[in-house]
Amino acid sequence: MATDLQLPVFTNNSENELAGRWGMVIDQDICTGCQACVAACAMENNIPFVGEADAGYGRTMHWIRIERFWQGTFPEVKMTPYQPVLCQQCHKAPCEPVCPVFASVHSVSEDINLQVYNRCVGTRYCANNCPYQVRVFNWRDYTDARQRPELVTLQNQLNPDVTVRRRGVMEKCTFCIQRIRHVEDTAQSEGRDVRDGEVVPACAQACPADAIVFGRVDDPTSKVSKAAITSRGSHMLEELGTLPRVTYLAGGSAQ
Amino acid sequence: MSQQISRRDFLKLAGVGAATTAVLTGCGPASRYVTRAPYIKMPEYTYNGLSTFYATTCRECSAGCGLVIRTMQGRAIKVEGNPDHPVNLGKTCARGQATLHGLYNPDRITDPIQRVARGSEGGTKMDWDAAIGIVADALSKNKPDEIAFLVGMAPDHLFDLVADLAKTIGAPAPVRYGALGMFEARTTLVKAAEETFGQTGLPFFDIGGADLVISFGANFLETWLSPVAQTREFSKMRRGQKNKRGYLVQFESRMSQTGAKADEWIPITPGTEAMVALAIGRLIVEARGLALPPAFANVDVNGVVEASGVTLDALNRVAGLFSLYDRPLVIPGGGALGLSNGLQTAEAALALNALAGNFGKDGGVFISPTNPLADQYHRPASGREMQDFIQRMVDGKIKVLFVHGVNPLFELPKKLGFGGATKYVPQIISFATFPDETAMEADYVFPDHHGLESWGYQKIATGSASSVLSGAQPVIVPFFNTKSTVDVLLAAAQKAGGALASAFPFKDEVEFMDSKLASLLNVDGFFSAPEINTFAAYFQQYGGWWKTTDNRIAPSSADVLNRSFKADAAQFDGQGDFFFVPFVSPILGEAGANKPWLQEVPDPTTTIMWNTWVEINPATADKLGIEDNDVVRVVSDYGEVEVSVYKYPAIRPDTIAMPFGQGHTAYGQFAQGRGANPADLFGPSVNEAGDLAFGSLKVRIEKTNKKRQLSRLEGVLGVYGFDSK
Amino acid sequence: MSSIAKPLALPHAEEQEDPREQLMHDPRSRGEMNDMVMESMHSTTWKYWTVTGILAVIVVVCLFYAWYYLIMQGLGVAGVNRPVYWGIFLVEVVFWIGISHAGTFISAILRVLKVEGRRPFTRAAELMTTFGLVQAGISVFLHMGRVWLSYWLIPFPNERGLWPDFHSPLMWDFMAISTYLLSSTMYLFLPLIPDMAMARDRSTGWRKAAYRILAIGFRGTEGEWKNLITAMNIFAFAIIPVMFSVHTIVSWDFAMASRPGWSSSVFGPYFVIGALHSGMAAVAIVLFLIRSTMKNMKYFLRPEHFDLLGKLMLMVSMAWAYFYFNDYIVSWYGGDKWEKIVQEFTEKGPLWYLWYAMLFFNIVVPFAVLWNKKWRQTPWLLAIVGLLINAGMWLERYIIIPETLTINRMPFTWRLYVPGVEIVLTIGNFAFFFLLYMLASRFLPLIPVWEVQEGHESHTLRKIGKASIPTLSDME
Amino acid sequence: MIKKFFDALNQPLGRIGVLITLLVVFSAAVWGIAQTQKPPEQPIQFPHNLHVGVGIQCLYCHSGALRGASPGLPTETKCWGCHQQMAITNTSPLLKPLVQAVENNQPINWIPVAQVPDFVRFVHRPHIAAGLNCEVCHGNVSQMTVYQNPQVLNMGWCLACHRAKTEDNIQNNPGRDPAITAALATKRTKLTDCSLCHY
Amino acid sequence: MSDLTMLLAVFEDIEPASGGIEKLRDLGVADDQMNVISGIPIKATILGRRSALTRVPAIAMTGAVLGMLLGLFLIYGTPFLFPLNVGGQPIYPVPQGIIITFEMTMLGLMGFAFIGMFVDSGFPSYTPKEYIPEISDGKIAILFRCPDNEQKKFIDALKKLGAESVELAEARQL
Repeated sequence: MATDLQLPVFTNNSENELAGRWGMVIDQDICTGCQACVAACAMENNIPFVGEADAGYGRTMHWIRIERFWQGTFPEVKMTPYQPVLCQQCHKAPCEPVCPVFASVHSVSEDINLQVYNRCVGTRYCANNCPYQVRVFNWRDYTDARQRPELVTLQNQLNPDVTVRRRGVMEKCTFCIQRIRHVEDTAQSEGRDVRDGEVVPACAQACPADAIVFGRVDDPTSKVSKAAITSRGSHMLEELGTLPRVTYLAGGSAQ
Repeated sequence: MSQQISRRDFLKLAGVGAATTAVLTGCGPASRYVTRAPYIKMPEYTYNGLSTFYATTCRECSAGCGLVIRTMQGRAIKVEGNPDHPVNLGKTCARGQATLHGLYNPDRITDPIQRVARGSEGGTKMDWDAAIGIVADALSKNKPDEIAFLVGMAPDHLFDLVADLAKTIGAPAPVRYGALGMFEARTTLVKAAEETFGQTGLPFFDIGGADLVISFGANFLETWLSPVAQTREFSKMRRGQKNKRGYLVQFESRMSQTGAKADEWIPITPGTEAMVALAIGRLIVEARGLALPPAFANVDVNGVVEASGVTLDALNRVAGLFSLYDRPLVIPGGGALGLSNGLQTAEAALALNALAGNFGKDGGVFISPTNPLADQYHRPASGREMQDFIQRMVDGKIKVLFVHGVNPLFELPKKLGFGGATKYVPQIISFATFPDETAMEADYVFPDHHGLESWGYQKIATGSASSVLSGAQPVIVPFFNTKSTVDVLLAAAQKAGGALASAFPFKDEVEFMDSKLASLLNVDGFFSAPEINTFAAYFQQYGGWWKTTDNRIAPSSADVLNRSFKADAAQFDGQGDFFFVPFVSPILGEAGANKPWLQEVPDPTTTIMWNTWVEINPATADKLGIEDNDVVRVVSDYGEVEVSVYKYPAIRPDTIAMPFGQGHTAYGQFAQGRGANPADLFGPSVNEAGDLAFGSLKVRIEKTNKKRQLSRLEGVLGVYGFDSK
Repeated sequence: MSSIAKPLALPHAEEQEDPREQLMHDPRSRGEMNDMVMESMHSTTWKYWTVTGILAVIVVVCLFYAWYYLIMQGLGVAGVNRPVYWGIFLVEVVFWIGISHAGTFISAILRVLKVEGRRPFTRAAELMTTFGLVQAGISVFLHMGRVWLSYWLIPFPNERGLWPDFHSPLMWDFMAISTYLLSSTMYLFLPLIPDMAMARDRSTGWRKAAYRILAIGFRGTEGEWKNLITAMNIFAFAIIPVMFSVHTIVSWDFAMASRPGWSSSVFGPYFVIGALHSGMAAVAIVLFLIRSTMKNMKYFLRPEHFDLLGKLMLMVSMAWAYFYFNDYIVSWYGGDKWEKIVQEFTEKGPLWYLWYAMLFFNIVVPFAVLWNKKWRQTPWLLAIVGLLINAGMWLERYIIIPETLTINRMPFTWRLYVPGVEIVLTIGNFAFFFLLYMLASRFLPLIPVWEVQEGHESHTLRKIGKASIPTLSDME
Repeated sequence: MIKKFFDALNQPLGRIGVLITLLVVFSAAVWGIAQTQKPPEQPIQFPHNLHVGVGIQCLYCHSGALRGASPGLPTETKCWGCHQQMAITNTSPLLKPLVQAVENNQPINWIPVAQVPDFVRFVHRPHIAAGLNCEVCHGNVSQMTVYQNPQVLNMGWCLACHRAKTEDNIQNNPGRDPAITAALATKRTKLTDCSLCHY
Repeated sequence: MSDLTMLLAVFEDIEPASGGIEKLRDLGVADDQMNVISGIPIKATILGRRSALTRVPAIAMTGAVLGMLLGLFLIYGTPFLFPLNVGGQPIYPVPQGIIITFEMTMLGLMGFAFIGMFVDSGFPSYTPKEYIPEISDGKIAILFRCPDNEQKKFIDALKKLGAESVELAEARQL
């Protein structure tokens, strides 16, 4: 019975999975900046609204934001293509190792970047270290109905599959992991693999232009893998070597 | 972790709440104190942890997108698009997503109330029997022609009922109105179609089939007609074609969200769209070396260049695009139509389409499919019709006014005088769900359910190639003590008795709907059923009924080019220095201001949240000595508003722009007292089609020396440089 | 005609220096010194109590109440935002840890190097170390979003099976600062034991009871001295690398982040020098305050000590300038796009004046003043220079943290930081530091009398030729 | 004054006083923690032992466990299905709340006891699919009247099981088959992944 | 052997004290029967005594080793107990290991040096001891044992050498 005392052997084989599992392709050429993803994300993930003053002070809680810049001056002015920026789910995420309590960890099984809300102590180092600035912090008790009576009825809308965060907790896009888990569970109960296109995050689901494609990047036949293989594709701040899982297809007249 | 009293008391004693439990249990409660109040009476089938999905129709605008609402334990959790629905194919816009914040809005009217005095907060709560009695009295005790119905663009089953009701008692037909309809200038489009092809109906622009789209002010990606469908079609146009990338050219004076997506954004003097369109037509014809058709004969290209501010090169380039691309499409719309010469613009654009020969072809112009219930297209009332309506009020010809689904006090320009006219109406009954401005001015408010608590159907005006009747059903039991307006009217009809009672023998709303749906039995659609119960079940299950064929009508292009088109200079009211471009906030729309998450969704072009701004070209602002966030007074001949400045790089220096959607004086805590309403500046002038010429204004700007910070998502330092604050 | 000498100076120009101006050559008996120190501890005026009372009120309101408010409301009441996730709280952390370095530097490095001038003010400097670290610790906790869970940083077996993540620089920081706080407190205590015994022997009442406990039964036997001195020597040598490691690790909190303006390999030594810069300056301020407000201190703290401090400050200031230039020119010349933007922002952005103020306070002021021996020996002047240097160093940390954080690789998010409740809490922090110091000054002998006496024993004047030359004999 | 206090502490009585104070504080803390762990008062003192005793399956009332995350708590309709046929329903005072609920069409506000915190997603289905019986986690309900948690539902407890089930030992892999070892490793990666429960 | 008495000789200065020690040794007091109590540390050689043995360095080194082991456990042991991947970094990192091990070693070293000082000196102890408060005023006291009957001889000899007082040492509450 000596084997009973054998400690389980844990190996870190993430290095072998560079392709990743889940990925996203965002086509900036057809993204119309309509913000449907922003609203859908907020509704799906119980993201609180922060009010005018805080919103204007850089405390919005959006997990996805749409960036745009200007080029030139009138009349030759041009808006750069809308760029939805969300957590890039880096394979080598700079946000992860800096957390002192493992609140920001890598999910080896899904190869995405996790934020474990209840473990977070609020040092905000991860947010500092995120080159994409996609982490948002609960600056106040935005979800506490005792402090915000207007929430009493609004909270009926909360998604029971997603934790409601309170003050002092960092959060970020999860690739709608609750949907991934749900689909995986359904597939498992039906004894089959997850089908391509079965997992749809809220943003991709809402996107009227279908600019967001989501799926398995380790499957070369998936829609997302095919979409990513184009000369228009690039990763944001690729030079940092973070191996992001979101591919942007350039906007404008680039082929 | 339970709801136990002793534990809660203990925590109170401990006095440090969350911290203590965290330490005691060793796990930090991220949310333990968010109480999800139990939904009191759950049907047996909702008691497990599984979600239930209901198909229904979005009511945030009249486009009628199909939704599937995820509910869990009797609460609506998430809005998802209905993938089968021909209008949106499973997609939604931000407003659709936020409809849940309307459903669970803390400011909803919870009970039928009788106002103590118009404009006062609150009122006496009533029970529904008394409320129905009042409606019945109003219907039966007034002379039929003194009863007026003012209803919104959705839902259509209510409109059908009200129309039938009015017909039965002999009252004037109900008036439909919505600010979106006004900004879309639907009447103008319909009129232009009628005049150009001689066919009535709303033109349909097949963006998805085109490979070149030239838009004259049409903000088709934002709020115009059926934005979700058009965005989908745009995406198809841009990237959906093999080996070809669709090209979009936008003529407008202020870069809209649609303009931002354009490959070429060409700033143009407001009011010169018609002549530019005709000039392009002429250049195309000349380039092709054809005989000049009468349509383009009257235009003087050099004059156009001078008036419009568009260079001849640019005109030639755009004209050249017509031969580069196979399926060009020209869309007139939005702000370009809301000018005194709007009808001319629409017609000139249609003439260009005729020149491109795309009528009834893929990527061309159609007439939208007629709706499955096969009655005529109920467009919103034009500005002129609303003026007539208000005149009737002022003349005392209306003794009782029923208002549903529209907020005329906010959505109609102040200058039209609806606010002043209400005092000539002895009885106003509002069916508003939210305490909007009109509901505040009503004598009675008999709140209707929220759209997600209601039955109903919506006839899809445009956006789908096939004819669609979109179905709505309640996804949760009503959250408050509200009652469906259809039910109220039906019950009132019964109570009123007589002809009214016998004309509407329906037990409830569903029975009434079934009577309407009965005409679809055995009609060829994507489903059919021999009897109404099965049909209605499918109807609710799939979220509507639609045909599987292309029901768009090809307009005849026969004589279009042989007609002569005018392109007059637009008339502008006022002596100000600036053209004024009002546009509907793409996020808030006409009625989104009370939804906190919509308030916090940034505007696509300026990234501003929670407020109203005025866009001024930076060069102009510098000349005037105006900085970002300075409050300026925008003054027209008809009114003035105070609003913060946003230095917007993509607007003509002689133009300023303001979004519509905020500036509520009521409408709940999230909307009230926030921002300004550009409609306060509008005058009464209308275009040839009768639509309000809301853009025909010249305004001036006065400094106020006040500052009010605008909340922006963008970091000003990074987007506009270190000098900006 | 050639001269055989340069013109001669005025007579007695060099003789004016009386050796008795030096503490070590102005010995008094141990008993006398003991009485002086005891008297300084015992004398409290109404002014003292007023200041202490005001400080206590400030601490209660600005630190404890404001902290309670911060915890209940969340960090939204502070000025932090995206992208400036770290604000003044961390400025405070770095600042106070910097302050704390002076004590160790003076008592450990100067002890190891046998710099005799250190003797009278090692205690005062060590107290600064401990109290500074207390403030730094408080600031860390202020900074945390969920401070009530901060115990999760402590590695202990728990039912979750989770340990802290030692990959994180914050964890290194936690380990290093705890090590430093513990060891510097012990190092404060060790040389205090004989003085506690001294105080025990000359007090009554509650003081006697307290001193008796703190003196842990020390008599001064050979074995006790041997153990004490051995332990102190071990500490003196061991705490130096710990001290360097602490501030280096603090700098790594920034340097490890792949952020423009932070990711710099010179940050470690640069921060250590910066810490000494502010620490020395703070010692000057504290010594000035002690000397001018407490009884009998003019005997122990003399211009020569300020002179020594002044020299150290000048040296450290030059070293700081060297390291800053090092950091600056590498990013200036290197040409990384983002680094350049950060530099442009600090120099020409909306807060350009902070950068110039920093350079002026940290380099120009000490250079201008501290070259002059007369000025160095003027305590109030040195205190003012110290104050300016501290302001400069505080600004330096402000520029490194909230200002640099404004700039990142996503220009869409660039946003300025406007402090909120941090200002109140900073006031509370400073007040708490001074309150602790005020209380300690009446409870702990601020002068290590036995060390001074030890110095007296080893110093003599030796007549060489015509002059009496101060001479030091190594008795240790 | 302060000295007196210290002196008093040195007396035997003083030391006993200190001891008593510490004891009181400590037991108050223990009592407080115990209060948080007490099972709540249910609207109906539902005797699990009786119902299990007559052979009703857990999944009859908590059927959600088979399909989804939450097993659910039965509504009064389900109770009524059987109870309306029983004479005791109208006579027993214990069943009065049920009768009232049915008559007034009011729900029974059960208070869930076996609950994990909000930040933990626990899904019953895979656990049942993995062949775990209800009593493995919920204890022998046939011995309980009102349900009580047999153990503290904390992370270590969950994790211990997840690890044990995927441990590569003789029980799990009797033939020491490398393929099974690899499968267990993959499964373990998933079962010890933070994202399994926390999102 | 007759009973031994404990005497305390107090000197003003180091010189006479060292003379006193020499005298005592001459009078037959063994080195381990005397102790010098002083207000400042005085090198053993100055007093002509052998240096006291100290175990502090040994204890400190033990602490350093223990600290290092703790550090190694923290950095390499805890991830073994629950391996978690962060940012693609190794589960058992070397550079971080150096930092943690260093800090823990130093903590162990200093902590044990501190504790060792206590242990080796028998601190804290609050029992009465032979002591006079003048010692902290800079006086040097020699505590020694002498045969009961020769007390007088010792007192006189030391007084002659300049002792301020030579008295029976009496244990008193410090």
